[in-house]
Amino acid sequence: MREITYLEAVREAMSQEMRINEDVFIMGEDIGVYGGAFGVTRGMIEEFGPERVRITPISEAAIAGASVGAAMTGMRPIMELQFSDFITIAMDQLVNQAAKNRYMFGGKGKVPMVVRTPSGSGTGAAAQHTQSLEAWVAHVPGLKVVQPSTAYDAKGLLKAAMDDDNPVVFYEHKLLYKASGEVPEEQYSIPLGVADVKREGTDVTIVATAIMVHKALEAAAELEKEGISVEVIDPRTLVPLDTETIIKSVKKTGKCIVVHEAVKFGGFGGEIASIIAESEAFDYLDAPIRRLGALWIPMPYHPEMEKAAIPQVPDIIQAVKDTVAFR
Amino acid sequence: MREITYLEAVREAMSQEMRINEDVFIMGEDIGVYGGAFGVTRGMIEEFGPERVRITPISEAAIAGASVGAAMTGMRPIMELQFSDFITIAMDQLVNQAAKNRYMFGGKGKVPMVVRTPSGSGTGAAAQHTQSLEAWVAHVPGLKVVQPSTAYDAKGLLKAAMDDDNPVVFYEHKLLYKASGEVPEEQYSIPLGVADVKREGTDVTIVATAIMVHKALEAAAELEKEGISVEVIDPRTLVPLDTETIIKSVKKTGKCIVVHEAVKFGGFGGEIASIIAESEAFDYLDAPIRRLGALWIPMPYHPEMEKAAIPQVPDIIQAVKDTVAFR
Amino acid sequence: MTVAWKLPEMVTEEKLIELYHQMWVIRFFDEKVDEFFAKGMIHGTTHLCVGQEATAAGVGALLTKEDKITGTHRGHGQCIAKGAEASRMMAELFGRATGYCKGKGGSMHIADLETGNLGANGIVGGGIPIAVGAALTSKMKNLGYVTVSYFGDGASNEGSFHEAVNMASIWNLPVIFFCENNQYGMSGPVKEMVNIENIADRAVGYGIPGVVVDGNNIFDVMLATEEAVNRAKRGEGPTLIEAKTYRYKGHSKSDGKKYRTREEEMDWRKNRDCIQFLEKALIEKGLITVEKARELEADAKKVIEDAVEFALNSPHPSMDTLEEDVYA
Amino acid sequence: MTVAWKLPEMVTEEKLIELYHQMWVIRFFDEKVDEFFAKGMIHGTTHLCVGQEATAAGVGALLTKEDKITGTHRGHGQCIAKGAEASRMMAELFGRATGYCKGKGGSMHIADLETGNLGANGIVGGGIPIAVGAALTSKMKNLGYVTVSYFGDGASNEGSFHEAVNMASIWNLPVIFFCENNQYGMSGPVKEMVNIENIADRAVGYGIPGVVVDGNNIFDVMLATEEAVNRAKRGEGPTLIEAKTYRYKGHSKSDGKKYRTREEEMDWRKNRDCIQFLEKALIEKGLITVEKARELEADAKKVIEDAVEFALNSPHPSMDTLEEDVYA
Ligand SMILES: Cc1ncc(C[n+]2csc(CCOP(=O)(O)OP(=O)(O)O)c2C)c(N)n1
Ligand SMILES: Cc1ncc(C[n+]2csc(CCOP(=O)(O)OP(=O)(O)O)c2C)c(N)n1
Ligand SMILES: [Mg+2]
Ligand SMILES: [Mg+2]
Repeated sequence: MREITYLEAVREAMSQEMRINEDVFIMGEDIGVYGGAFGVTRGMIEEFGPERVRITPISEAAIAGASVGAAMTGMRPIMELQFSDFITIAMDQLVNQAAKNRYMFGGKGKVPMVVRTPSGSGTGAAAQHTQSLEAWVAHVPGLKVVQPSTAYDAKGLLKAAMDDDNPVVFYEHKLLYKASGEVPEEQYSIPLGVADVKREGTDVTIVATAIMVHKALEAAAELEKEGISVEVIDPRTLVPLDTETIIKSVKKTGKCIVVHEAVKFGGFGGEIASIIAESEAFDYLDAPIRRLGALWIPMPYHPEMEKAAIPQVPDIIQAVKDTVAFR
Repeated sequence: MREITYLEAVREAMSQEMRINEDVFIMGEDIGVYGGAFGVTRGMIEEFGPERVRITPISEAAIAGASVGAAMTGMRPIMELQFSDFITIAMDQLVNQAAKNRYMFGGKGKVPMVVRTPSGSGTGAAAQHTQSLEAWVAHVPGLKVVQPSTAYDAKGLLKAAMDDDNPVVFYEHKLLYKASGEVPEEQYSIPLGVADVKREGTDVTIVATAIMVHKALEAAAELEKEGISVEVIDPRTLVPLDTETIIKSVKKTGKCIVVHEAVKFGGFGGEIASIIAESEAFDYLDAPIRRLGALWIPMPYHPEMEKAAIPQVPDIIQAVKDTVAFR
Repeated sequence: MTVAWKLPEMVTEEKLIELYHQMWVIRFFDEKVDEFFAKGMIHGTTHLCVGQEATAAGVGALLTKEDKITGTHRGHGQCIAKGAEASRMMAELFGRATGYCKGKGGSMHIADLETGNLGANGIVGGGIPIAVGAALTSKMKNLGYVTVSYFGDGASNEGSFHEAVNMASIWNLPVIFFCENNQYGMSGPVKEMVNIENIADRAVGYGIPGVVVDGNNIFDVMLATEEAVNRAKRGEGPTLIEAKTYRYKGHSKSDGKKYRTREEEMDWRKNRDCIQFLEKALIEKGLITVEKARELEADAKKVIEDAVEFALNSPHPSMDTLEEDVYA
Repeated sequence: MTVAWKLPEMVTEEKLIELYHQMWVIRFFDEKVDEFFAKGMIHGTTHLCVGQEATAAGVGALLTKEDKITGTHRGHGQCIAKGAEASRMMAELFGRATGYCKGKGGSMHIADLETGNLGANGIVGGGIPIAVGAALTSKMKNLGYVTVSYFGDGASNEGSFHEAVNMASIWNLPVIFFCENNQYGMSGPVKEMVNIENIADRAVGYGIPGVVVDGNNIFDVMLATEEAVNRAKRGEGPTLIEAKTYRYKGHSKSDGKKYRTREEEMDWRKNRDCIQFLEKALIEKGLITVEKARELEADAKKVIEDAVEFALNSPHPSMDTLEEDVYA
């Protein structure tokens, strides 16, 4: 199969959908000839024109709010939030409006919109441009939350997100944009709420999200050499969360490590770990569930510090070894 | 000792501090003759005048941002955010500015500000006025987060928050405003980061926050009749979190329940439960740690539904019984 | 107050009499709510528009069912004027299954998508960008409808107002930003919360027309709205209308109204009441008699009594529905 | 461009020559950064103000050390003009321990509280409310300083701008909202992102003066700033100044500049360059000779070379400091 990048997969998912569905359009800052801050929409304004690839003022609250209003009245907007850190400005529209509308109105109306937004560190962009704040939105009933880790998943999950009749926050990891993989040319959909076992194993389960999936896989490859068999699960969507697949794996391995790039304290890892520990997997647990996440600091600019702020492959390897060695 | 309400305790803490510290002032919507949406600041403008009890336009981003700027330049602002749900509008200033300033600047400057804000349901104010979003801010390095459950704690913790040189988000629970308790007349400070054992017990630990502390205590009283001894721990501050006290208790009881009013999924309870399970208390755990929190719904208006959306005393009792009966 | 006695094309004299009736319906609705609230029969919170009926009625008169509105927390009048039934609104306030939100939303969230009401809003300024989105749909799909976004004087200080109006302006969207300036944002006097004479002056910053009208004069409201609707439908973009009005009641429950004088309130109540104004105009013009006016008033009262009866006789929602309606 | 040759009281002819030198320092600083960035020696991202030097220098000339600024992502010039040392700035960009942020902040977060620089900002519009707060301190403590908030044309569409300016206006705060309108917000042409001729026109919505100046004419910038500073210090409140200017470079790294024409860029570079403009004025006035101009230019270059040397010779921060500085 042909290989394309994660970035191209995202673009292709949008473009293919826009070709067949007039209601889908995209709006955001600099998504026209500039192609968006990361080039995701490059070429789209040329194909779809400025009405459907709509450059906005620097007004995140209005972009989100206009998406809500457009979605409520029959369009299916995709909004590109230039950096996921700027969700701080769009938060009211996403949380108090998009997420709650339908319920508050007693089940009337729907808000089919996708918020596409790049997150994560590794670019040297410092504290205001590198956050992983998915835990916030994953705590809000009414929203769905997607975090693809591969080009294949990105395309299929974005299709599902665009098809969904609810507001979906779709996190793209900046460092994954250039990662390539096999991606079918035709449209396909990966249902929201279905985790993917990225690698099967028997000794330890690692639940990892976004870029940490790749680090976990690297760690697993290393650990295999030492005879430790690691299963790597990528939830792919935090809301809905495929707890079944995760719990099943932990019941099998009896050991679990949760890894995300977001700050560990208060991060979504706590939810995953707690769900496992609350489940029937509790009885199978041979060691505490360890969580790996970023340190309790804003993201530093210095490249070495930036790396040290978040879990790296050796940290994962160490955590697995500690867990395996437990008791 | 004299009894005053939680609301009066908050007001007294502010007023006493404002009498001795010229740098402290309060700003927010309707905090003047109106006394604030819940009457917390009633009488303060009369005592301190409109310069120091500063009525703002309905501009949450600017209120927060002006607080940041004032704090950076030598004042010690208290901002009253009329409902904690509106933090959605102030989020950028709190998270991307107040919390990160000092670190981004390499340890220069400080942002001594307090965000006082009422949270919680039970007032019939529906989905946009009843949230408990403390998990968001507790995930942000640079912020501190306080959730007092009693009048005594409210006064002492607010004093500590006002004395702190960092941005502190101080959650007041609406339904606790009228709760009274013994409160010393003089100023006193309760250090941030010290949990309080609200009731000692030996069979199960309940870690509960804000209004859930009271429900947990009620449940404990009930359970005592059935011979179950419950220890109730109120962390009082989520950041910093007194993990030591919590872990010590769970090591003693071997069983733990975490209760908060916030939506269970993605809530701060996951952090507490995970920290316990990651700690040396793991070996002492005789049953899975159960978390109780709100359902995965926006808060409904209907009074019965509103009650059913969050944990109530019988839910806590049931959870304790299930936990005690485990295996 | 003077009566121009010029009516928009869309508004016949008959329709005007209906509007008079509607204003009474709105007033009685909110007075009833006030009463039940005081009695503890309605819970939560509520914001009454008593005294402001001419803005909602005047705007509503110019809108068709296809047109949309986004409302405010003080939205009962806006809903009724857009075609909502008082009975289902009242049922909502009583938290009944027959309410517009099946008891899940309450006063601040009444929505009626079928009549183009995209929802009241508990967030000050929250509906303004949403209206821009609704207008965007109209433009992109060529649907020809306009969207009116109601908001208060206080809301005009929210960033959402600024961002939304600018966006609508550069995209020439068919939307009307309708500011109900009732002199106060909760307790904040507009005179102290902005440093300008008129909220409408803000239009300058967006390159759109800004119009000030007497919000208690329904003719003024209608004529300004008509012009804005026509402008929007011609594809010329948004208009900012500011209607000066006054709320008779407190901001919401338990408001001592210390931030204003009793004299000021009485002046508006006695000398500038919007219903009295229209009534006088109708009678002077010979469209109705005093008796007819009383009849219409009585009928409106009856509408609300029926609404109350409907509400009180409606079932509470089943607790089984608690976790429904989160996702589509 | 015409030279008024009127100088603010605070600015002597000597100072003007210093400003000319400073503008070169700013330009060389950013050109050096551009170079190192292209070579991969500086990482992260950076936003250069090449072409816009007169705004920072012109504003900075009117400020004392006690006065404060809040800057933008395009803030190197703003920092230098407020008194920051190029060496410690360069060190910051190289992530060194001697940098203004000890390597933790980088280009977008340079702050120097000692010289009144409350920090550049990576959030568009993020510094505007902060400036209001700093101005509030000045007023409440009677400190007499003014605060300047720099922001871009693009930033003027953020809600934070609106909320902050309104607040400053009603409280009569000593703050200057200084808009560097360089025609684009990233790729968004200001002409398409607002529907008005001048960002300064927005002042009408807040009841404060709005002034448009030629941002490449340092005299204009200084005179407008002087008036605004005086107004602020007299307690008369904020001013909105819009300086029309242009950035020669792309928005940040890897910008194909497809959103504008090469001709437009060349026109600004050739015919409206702010340094050339001042140079010509100084020479015409006989304050410096051409040779002196070259000398000053060369000296500025040297300042930057020294800064680079300082930076490159500076140690990296110890990894032990990683978790420091979160809390005071
Ligand atoms: C974002 C936000 N801030 C504050 C509030 C609390 N609040 C509700 S209504 C109101 C006053 C609104 O004033 P205005 O916009 O003039 O409308 P009015 O109530 O006068 O109709 C306030 C402060 C809110 N609901 N939302
Ligand atoms: C809130 C926010 N939105 C978007 C961005 C991304 N961004 C950085 S600079 C910029 C353009 C800013 O334009 P303007 O205010 O005119 O300043 P200029 O870059 O032209 O100096 C954008 C969109 C950001 N940093 N913050
Ligand atoms: Mg008002
Ligand atoms: Mg610009």
